[in-house]
Amino acid sequence: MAQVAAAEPELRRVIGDGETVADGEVDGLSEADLVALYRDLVLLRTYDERSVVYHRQGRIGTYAIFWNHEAMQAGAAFALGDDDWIFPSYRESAIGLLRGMPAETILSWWRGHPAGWWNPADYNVASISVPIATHVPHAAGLAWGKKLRGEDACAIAFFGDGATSEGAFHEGANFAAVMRAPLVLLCNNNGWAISTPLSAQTRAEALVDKAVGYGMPGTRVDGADVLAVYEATREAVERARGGEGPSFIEAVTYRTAPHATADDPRVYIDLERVEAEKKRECVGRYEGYLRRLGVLSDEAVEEIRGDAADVMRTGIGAAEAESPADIGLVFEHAYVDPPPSLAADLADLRRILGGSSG
Amino acid sequence: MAQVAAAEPELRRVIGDGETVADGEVDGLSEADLVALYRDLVLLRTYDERSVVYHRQGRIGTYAIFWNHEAMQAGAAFALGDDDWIFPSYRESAIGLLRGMPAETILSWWRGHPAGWWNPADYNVASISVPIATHVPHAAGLAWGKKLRGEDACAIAFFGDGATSEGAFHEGANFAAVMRAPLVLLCNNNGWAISTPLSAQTRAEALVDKAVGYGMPGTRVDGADVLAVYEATREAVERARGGEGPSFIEAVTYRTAPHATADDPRVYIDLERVEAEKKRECVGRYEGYLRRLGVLSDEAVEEIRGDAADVMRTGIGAAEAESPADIGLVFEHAYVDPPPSLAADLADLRRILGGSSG
Amino acid sequence: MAELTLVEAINDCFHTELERDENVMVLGQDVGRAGGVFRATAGLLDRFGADRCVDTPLAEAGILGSAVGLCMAGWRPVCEMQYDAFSYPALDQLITHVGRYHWRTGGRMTFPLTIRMPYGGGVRAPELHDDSPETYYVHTPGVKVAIPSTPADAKGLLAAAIRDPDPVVVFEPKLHYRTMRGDVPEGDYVVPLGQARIAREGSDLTLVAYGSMVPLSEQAADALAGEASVEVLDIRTLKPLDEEALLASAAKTGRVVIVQEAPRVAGFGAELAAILAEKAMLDLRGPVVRVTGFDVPYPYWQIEDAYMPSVERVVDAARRLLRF
Amino acid sequence: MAELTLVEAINDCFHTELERDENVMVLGQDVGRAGGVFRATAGLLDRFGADRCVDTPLAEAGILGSAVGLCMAGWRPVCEMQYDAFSYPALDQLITHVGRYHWRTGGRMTFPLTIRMPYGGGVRAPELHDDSPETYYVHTPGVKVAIPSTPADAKGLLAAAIRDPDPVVVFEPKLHYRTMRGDVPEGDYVVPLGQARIAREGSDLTLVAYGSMVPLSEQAADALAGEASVEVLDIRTLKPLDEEALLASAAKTGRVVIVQEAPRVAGFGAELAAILAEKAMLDLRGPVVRVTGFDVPYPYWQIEDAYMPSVERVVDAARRLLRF
Ligand SMILES: Cc1ncc(C[n+]2csc(CCOP(=O)(O)OP(=O)(O)O)c2C)c(N)n1
Ligand SMILES: Cc1ncc(C[n+]2csc(CCOP(=O)(O)OP(=O)(O)O)c2C)c(N)n1
Ligand SMILES: [Mg+2]
Ligand SMILES: [Mg+2]
Repeated sequence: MAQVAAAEPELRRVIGDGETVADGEVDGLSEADLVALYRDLVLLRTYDERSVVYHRQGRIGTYAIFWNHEAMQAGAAFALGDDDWIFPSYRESAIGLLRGMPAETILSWWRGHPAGWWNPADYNVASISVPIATHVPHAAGLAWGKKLRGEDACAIAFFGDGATSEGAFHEGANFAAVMRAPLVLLCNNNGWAISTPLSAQTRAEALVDKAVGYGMPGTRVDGADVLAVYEATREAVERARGGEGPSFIEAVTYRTAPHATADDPRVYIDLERVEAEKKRECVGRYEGYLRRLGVLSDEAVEEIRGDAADVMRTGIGAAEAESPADIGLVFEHAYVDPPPSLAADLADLRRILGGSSG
Repeated sequence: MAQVAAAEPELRRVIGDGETVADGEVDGLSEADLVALYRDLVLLRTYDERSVVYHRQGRIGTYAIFWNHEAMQAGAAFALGDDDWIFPSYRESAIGLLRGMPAETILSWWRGHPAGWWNPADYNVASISVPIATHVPHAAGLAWGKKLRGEDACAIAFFGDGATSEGAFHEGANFAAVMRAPLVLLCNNNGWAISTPLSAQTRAEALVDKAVGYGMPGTRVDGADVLAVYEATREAVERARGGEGPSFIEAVTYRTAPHATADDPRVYIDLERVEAEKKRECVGRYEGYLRRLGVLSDEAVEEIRGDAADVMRTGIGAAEAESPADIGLVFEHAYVDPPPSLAADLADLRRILGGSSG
Repeated sequence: MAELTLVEAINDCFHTELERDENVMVLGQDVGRAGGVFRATAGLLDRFGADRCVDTPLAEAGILGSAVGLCMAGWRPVCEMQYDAFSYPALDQLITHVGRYHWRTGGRMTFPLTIRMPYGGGVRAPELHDDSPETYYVHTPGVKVAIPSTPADAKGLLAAAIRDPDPVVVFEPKLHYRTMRGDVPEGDYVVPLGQARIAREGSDLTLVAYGSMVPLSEQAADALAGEASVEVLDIRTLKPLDEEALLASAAKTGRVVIVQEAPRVAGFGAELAAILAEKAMLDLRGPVVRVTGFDVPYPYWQIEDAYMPSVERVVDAARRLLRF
Repeated sequence: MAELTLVEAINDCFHTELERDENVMVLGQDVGRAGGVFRATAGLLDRFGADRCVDTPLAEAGILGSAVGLCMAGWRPVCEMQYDAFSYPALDQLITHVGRYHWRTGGRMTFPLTIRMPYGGGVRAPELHDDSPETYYVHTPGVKVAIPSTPADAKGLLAAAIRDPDPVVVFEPKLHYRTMRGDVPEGDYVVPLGQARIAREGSDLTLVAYGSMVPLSEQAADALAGEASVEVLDIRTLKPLDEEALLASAAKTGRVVIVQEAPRVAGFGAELAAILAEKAMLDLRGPVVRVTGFDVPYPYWQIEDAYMPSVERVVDAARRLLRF
């Protein structure tokens, strides 16, 4: 039987290693753009590192670490216009920062406070999807719906390697293809779904091989190379806007951190590989690239880091200053127009908590 | 972006057209085998044609016609051993005939009579799957389970072109691949899911393109060419038994009949195409092939058709002779060890139907 | 007024609602070219175009999931599930997203989508074409549920569902799609959610029902005519529930039989009984009795009549209660 | 006897059952290498090998669907759903196949599979880690449902589920996985399905509960100590239900408060109330009261305590009933 050839086994890369592999470049990016992209990376990195600390300090709850995933998030987001929609999973919880969302909002989400609620339309960033892959059909529907309205916007959905095993991924991808929805499917292949390695998730040689089954183009990029991700996303966005439908991007990286703060990967992961990957981590790689290009000074780095640290300081301060959520919120927003029983339940609860029992 | 090349756009064929295209052959098949295969085809064809008549006569209920699908059913089944399991959809309702299941059983199924129940282990034929694609994970699980036990058996799952859009297909196919389950995925691509054409089902150039995404080989055959289907299945079965895991076969045919007896395709189908396809229908094509080979006489044809007619006469007679099902069956078999409330409910129902009201 | 079958009334509703609001669109399997396997969406493709009446791939979670996204793009999608039991692949989207997304945005974004499907048995069909799955839906926070029992309500409740700002699920009694005819107001017509209907007035006993159990209950009321004055209360919307109407009827008659086609355990009839047990205790002159489908898979159609609540079973329950 | 936490008791059960019957196998996300995210399956991969403790792809319908096939090949698969709300993608397999396949073979083939999952709230987790989905399961014909409330029952009911010839779903109160310790019999230990447990004897009022609502009800009983003698009935198996125990306790005390964490509408508490309304009318000295989660999405964790049934709410309901 014929085995269909796998797509692009090679990873697309732009950033070199400063030694044997030469740096490439992406046309159309000004020096200011390049620095702005660095700023995004640093903001995400800072968010992530501070969050782990905040978690240890008991200031936020369980947190899904995204260290070494910043390049795919920032690179992809940079290729979008403000009208384009982002559908994050929990792994991209802080991507709203790149759209002007206050850190407080995201920190509140992880603090289990309703101040973590936002209106997706305010930032064109959908709510964080906790159940794996279930947001892929949403992104397909939004992109399709925008197209039906004659709007120019497209959408991007982020999901993991494990997510590709879910029926929801499959149905969403196929819907997008059939409707020629302007959608970018960005698969964060970090090699692990909690403790499950990619080899126990699929027998495909590469996840990008799934694209052909949906009749959409696929590309495989180094997910720790922010410029490669940017470029691939830009191409996919151009296709989408051109009416050619969705594309699949497999961004390959490696999960160097625990799945989340509650996880202990030592029982399943190869720690040597983790150490090696940490050395190739995405923010440092881009910083090296910019320095080799000569567009990033020590002062600029310091300023950018300082700004990011400020964002986080302000964010956690604001999150902690939120007044405790009123229990009335338990009953609000379940419906626009709620069944009358909810108001009765709330009144009853207030009576009991007020101490006037029975 | 790189578009992955589609697999085998050509359909594999063995049977010629008696004129410009020469007949091929499949090695390893004796003359007796070839005639036995013909017998299977005629049995299925007779079942189908008689069922439509029985339906019009009000002797069976709604019925899913499989005219021109016989080649893929008989061809694939012929490549299996008796220990191998078949997972049919409603479109392969009568495939049990090829495993010695009485026509009465299947007719009873369509008559809504519990005599249509069978023990899958008696024939290694699973129950008919009514909900689309949901049996694909069952087939994957059975095949995997047999392998875990060190048994040699493999499984085949039949499903339609529409079924490939369902999450259940995706999850089942991926499971089979990951577990290296000895499974053959046989996609009956008849071009339609009720009124929905393939072009509204997928943007893939061919359904077989999905195989690569699961890391399994795929092949595309003419589904009305019983020998091509047989050969492709035999190869897939060999792979499965050899421990190499599942394969995907796209068998391409065309639905020349209504979806089911309740359907009126005139509102959506291209009737000229239907007429053209009817001329190329699978049983006649194979009969022509055998006649050109000189292994099928008029007498043999007559005898085979007569035998099949007998099977159906006996079957409908037996189905109609079934005594009406006792209402006790409503409560039986829901559980091996039922909650006590079921017996109480039955007693109550008998009391009421017995007329001793209140 | 026009005399229409139940499914014609649904079709009429669609024509009215798609005309009325250009954001309403219909999607599902075979809803376009074929006009729906029951022809509920007939004529929409021709009249409103392929953008607003969409034949989708065969993927229920894809249908409902993309409808969530369509809402985010400003549409009011109406999703058809081809049959009751084929809606189950979409339950995950229903429970994790459809019922929660508005909440998840702190009430800032609305998801005015409708899910509708033919439901129920008695139609001599192969397995999985006969389920009454309303419990799965009504137990799910954030969604509303309506079940009409007449052609006029089929139109009016569907219109209410389409116009409602919240997700609403409408179950349509397929048994009566073509066999029940009735007067249906033309044009704009809405039956507000949350209002039960007294299908028949009575004073001795109340039969509480919805969907296809309403005409059955009316037959049972007829059968009891000489013995008792039987009220039939058509619940119409399971959520929001018209609890007042339920309690008022219970207070009036003091005797309640609940008729439900779905399996008994934790069916919606249990909720109705529980409300009565909590709030009508002093009004009741006897136990709250449920006549329901049984806790078994819906049977093969030759014996389905034994599964379905029947006039005999309802009458039996009513008589026993009257003599209590 | 060993003193174990609730999750240790489950792990102990697995070791015993996999040792006892070589057809038992475990499958799910992260059950192997990691031993489960709560470590319920710790040690099984090493001890019984990768064929009998399988890390699956991330696909719940694939897990449950392939378990159906595994049964057909003679296995007794035990499927882990990683969290309550992540079991929803498998509901379609549950309703269309797990609950019907035995029936569909005319009782000739058995499907002795087990589904287990951590359920319930109070653990300060992000959304969808807190659901109490038992209604979806218990309403489904053909499946049984058990919910333990103690370490010993967690072991014994899981063992019963694994050995049962029918599909059984076991919900494990994750809130008490590590916080509750108790004596657990070593080795072979089965708590038969269908037998409720009187967690505490009393004569004035019965609190009916299951899972994590049982210890809560015991606290409420403590709080009421000076005022009334409160019985706490632990339902243990929702299907088959020990109706006798329920009715007996209702007959004894005449007052029943049902405590349920899941949303109220058509929750299992409604079924319990409906049974009482039908069969215990003459025994009851007051309404049947339900204290439940609310009909809203499970809230963000900073306000989750207001959602969960609390000692205050149970005490309030009990007091009102006692004064009725
Ligand atoms: C439907 C569903 N099933 C299970 C889970 C539990 N879970 C949370 S994260 C995770 C692994 C996801 O892996 P992957 O898709 O590779 O994304 P990553 O976490 O690596 O970014 C699992 C199983 C879930 N959130 N949703
Ligand atoms: C889950 C589910 N959704 C919808 C249906 C209703 N339905 C029955 S057959 C059919 C079309 C199936 O098309 P395809 O998979 O191509 O198989 P074919 O009928 O052509 O053999 C549909 C939508 C179903 N049976 N199951
Ligand atoms: Mg991953
Ligand atoms: Mg087809």
